[in-house]
Amino acid sequence: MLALFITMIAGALLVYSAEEFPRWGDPQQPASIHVSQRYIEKTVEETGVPNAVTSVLADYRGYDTMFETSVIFSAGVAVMMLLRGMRHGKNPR
Amino acid sequence: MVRILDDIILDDSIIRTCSRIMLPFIQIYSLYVFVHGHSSPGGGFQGGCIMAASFILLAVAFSIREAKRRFKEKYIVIFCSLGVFIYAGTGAVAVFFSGNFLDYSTWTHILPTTPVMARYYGMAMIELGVQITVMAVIISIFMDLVTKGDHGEAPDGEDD
Amino acid sequence: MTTVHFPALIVVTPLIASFIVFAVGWFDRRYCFPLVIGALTACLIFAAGLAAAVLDNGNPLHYHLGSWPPPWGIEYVVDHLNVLILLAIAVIALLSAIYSRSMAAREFPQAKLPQLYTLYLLQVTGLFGITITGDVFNLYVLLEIASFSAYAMIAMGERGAAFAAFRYMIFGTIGACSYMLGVGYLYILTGSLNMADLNQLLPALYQSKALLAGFSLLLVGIAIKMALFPVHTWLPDSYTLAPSSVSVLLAPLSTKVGAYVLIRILLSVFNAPFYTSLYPAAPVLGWIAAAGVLFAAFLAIAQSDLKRMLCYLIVCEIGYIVIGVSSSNRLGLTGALLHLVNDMFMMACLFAVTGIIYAHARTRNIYELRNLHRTLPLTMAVFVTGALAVIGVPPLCGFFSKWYLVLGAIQAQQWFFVFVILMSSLLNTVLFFRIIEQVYFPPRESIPAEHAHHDTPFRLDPVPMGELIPAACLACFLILLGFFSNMLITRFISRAIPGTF
Amino acid sequence: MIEYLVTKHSYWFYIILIMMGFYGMMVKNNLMKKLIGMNIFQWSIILFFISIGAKKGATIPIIETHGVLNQAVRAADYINPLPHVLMLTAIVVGVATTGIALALLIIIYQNYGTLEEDEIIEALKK
Repeated sequence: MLALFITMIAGALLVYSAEEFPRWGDPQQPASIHVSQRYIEKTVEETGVPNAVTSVLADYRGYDTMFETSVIFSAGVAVMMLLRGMRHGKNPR
Repeated sequence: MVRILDDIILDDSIIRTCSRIMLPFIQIYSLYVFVHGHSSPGGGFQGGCIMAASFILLAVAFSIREAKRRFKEKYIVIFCSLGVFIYAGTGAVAVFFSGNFLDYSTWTHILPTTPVMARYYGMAMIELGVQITVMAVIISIFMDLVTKGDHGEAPDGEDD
Repeated sequence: MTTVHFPALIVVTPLIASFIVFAVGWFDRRYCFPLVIGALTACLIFAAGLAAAVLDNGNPLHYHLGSWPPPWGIEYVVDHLNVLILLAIAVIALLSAIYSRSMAAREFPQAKLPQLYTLYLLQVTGLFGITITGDVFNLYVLLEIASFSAYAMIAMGERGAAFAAFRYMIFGTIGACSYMLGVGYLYILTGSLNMADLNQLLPALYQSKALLAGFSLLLVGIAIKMALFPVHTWLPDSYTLAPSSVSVLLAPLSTKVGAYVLIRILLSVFNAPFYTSLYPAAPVLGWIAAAGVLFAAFLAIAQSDLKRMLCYLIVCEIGYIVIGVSSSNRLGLTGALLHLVNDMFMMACLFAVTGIIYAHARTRNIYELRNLHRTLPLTMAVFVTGALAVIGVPPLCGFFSKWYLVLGAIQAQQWFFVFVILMSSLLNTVLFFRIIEQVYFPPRESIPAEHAHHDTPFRLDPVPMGELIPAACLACFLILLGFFSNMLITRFISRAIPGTF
Repeated sequence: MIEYLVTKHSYWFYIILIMMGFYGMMVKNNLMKKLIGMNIFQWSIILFFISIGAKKGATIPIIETHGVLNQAVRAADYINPLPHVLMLTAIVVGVATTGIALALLIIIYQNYGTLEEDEIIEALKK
């Protein structure tokens, strides 16, 4: 019961604070004005790639994607380390 | 508990023939998605996932041993680190040519193109690296989770 | 090569080294360890180069990834604040790598060493990246890299480590997701992800409720990563059951980097009046931290397991740092930053000694450590140095940071915080002298006969050199930090705190 | 209130999902159900980010070049690509978290024979 109560309180607080967000799909909301206009207008001119998502993904914020690939690489290494050799009794206790 | 590796051989030929027909097309579609990342929704991650899905279909339809025969443990490890190495290497080459890290326009020293097209090809290299890594990692996680890790193919065996 | 590329290289070298170690390790395990040491020494050189560069040209270094200007591309900012922490991480990562060589060989099966070293390097990459990045979302991705390698390395520990790692994962994911939600709230209100850019755009929005919700979500996320008092329950189980070669790297660094993220968010993204006068966030944080300090100090005394006691001590130290931050004046912040760096070395030293004791005496129970100083003289000497540093005895580094914390609390008229800091120092004293008394002054009859006459020749500890030397180096660092703390403050910390304080 | 509910439906919708995931994580005793709750928690944040990028009357962010770029590109015609990039990262992080969590669950099941949290805590106490 306590957990349900906590969740309700947190949900109410979030809904109360979400009132100030811009309306859904509003073309003048700050997120659509401030940074992303350059991505859309200049992507073909600066990177030659018509797909704006790929150009932002690999070029403007390519560093994020490098660490993203490293995240999935670390997950692969972690699963390999945890589960290899499970049968021969050397599994972690 | 059923030994996963030498599991019961499914003899329903319907699933096998269907998957045998579908597999090449799935893999070609995965390459299509990867290559058309620049001009249509797609790219390294989606292509890698579809390629991994084709191997998982192989493992489900036939058997783990069959899938393992086609994509050995050794290649999983090499492809895992190769893909991310390509990504970081492309960035490091930019530093080598005294541009900032991950600045592909410095690739004009190698590729005889304009800085803009150098970025285009730089991104293609990035997508290639991502495709290889995502494919190898998802296959590796799937194989480990399913067989609980007794591939038995570590070079020096597990018994030391 | 000039130091212009060092900000990127310090993060990328351990990343590339981890790929090479993973691939090479599959074929021939002998090359793993030299590669790890090579990568970490390169990072140490890069960190030293960055420190020199920041010191002589005074203002922070900006590095644009992919040569895109900041609000569009990702930017690295190296200023006086994170250069100090980069150096500390580089030194501790190198020493704990050397320390963990023979210990990991005992704790892990041979076939899993390359994977362990890969995750070790990824963890170091995450820590470096979190410290140096100037982009809010990039910080989330690096937080995840550091956490994933921590989950996997902890799960390889003793009985029950997998369950502790799973609980740590649930907590860590809630923390990381609430941090990302906070970033989403900031992004939807301002449209930018760069810290400096956010700092310009946010003041216009200080009245809005949504920004307050975003700020509190960020704080909750960072508090979980930092193991602040009410959400610290994941820390004692996971770091106690982790293998000792791993806990030497994780315990001192990952919570302190979380504390650094809190300071970075409070200093570089939000301005002081927002969280002091407009909304009383700083005093509330201070009260939570004060309660945490007392709670953790009492719980640390209640433990009989040496390592679990140190884990509660980490929660206590994090409480000190947050008290220093919450007093939000120049003295308090100096104390918090100095304590952050000092505590990294103190905890690294103590966890290294705990690992050696556990490896040698096969026990961590405090009451079974009798007469350990006869068999492990140097190790116990290092333990006493670390203990005195944590308590805050003048020549060692702990004293100076607590001194500034108390001054900051006095200046901020927070008398309860002053009481809490002094009271918990007293509790720490009780904590450590209880152990020192067990070891050095056991009851008369328990002294073994052959040690009765005191002419036994001094024999060095029967511990491999690879473990003893790093522990001794860490103890020397504690003393060095104590002597040079004034230089650290004048050259680094005083310029790291913005003028508004 | 009605105006708020109608125009900003994406926000209270993601809040409902987040609270479902959060409740599931806190209350469920079985570790696998806790993991499912964690996944709901992560994916609702992805929904929130994607709803930021939407623009009324705009198409997917692939700029029609059809050969030569004849007129200037108007940003209002294309939706905001940045949240989609950020969420690709969040999806990959979600996949990696689930992968490692499943590996941990296999180890826990291997060692304790159960996934119920209280039974594991009893087994640990012994």
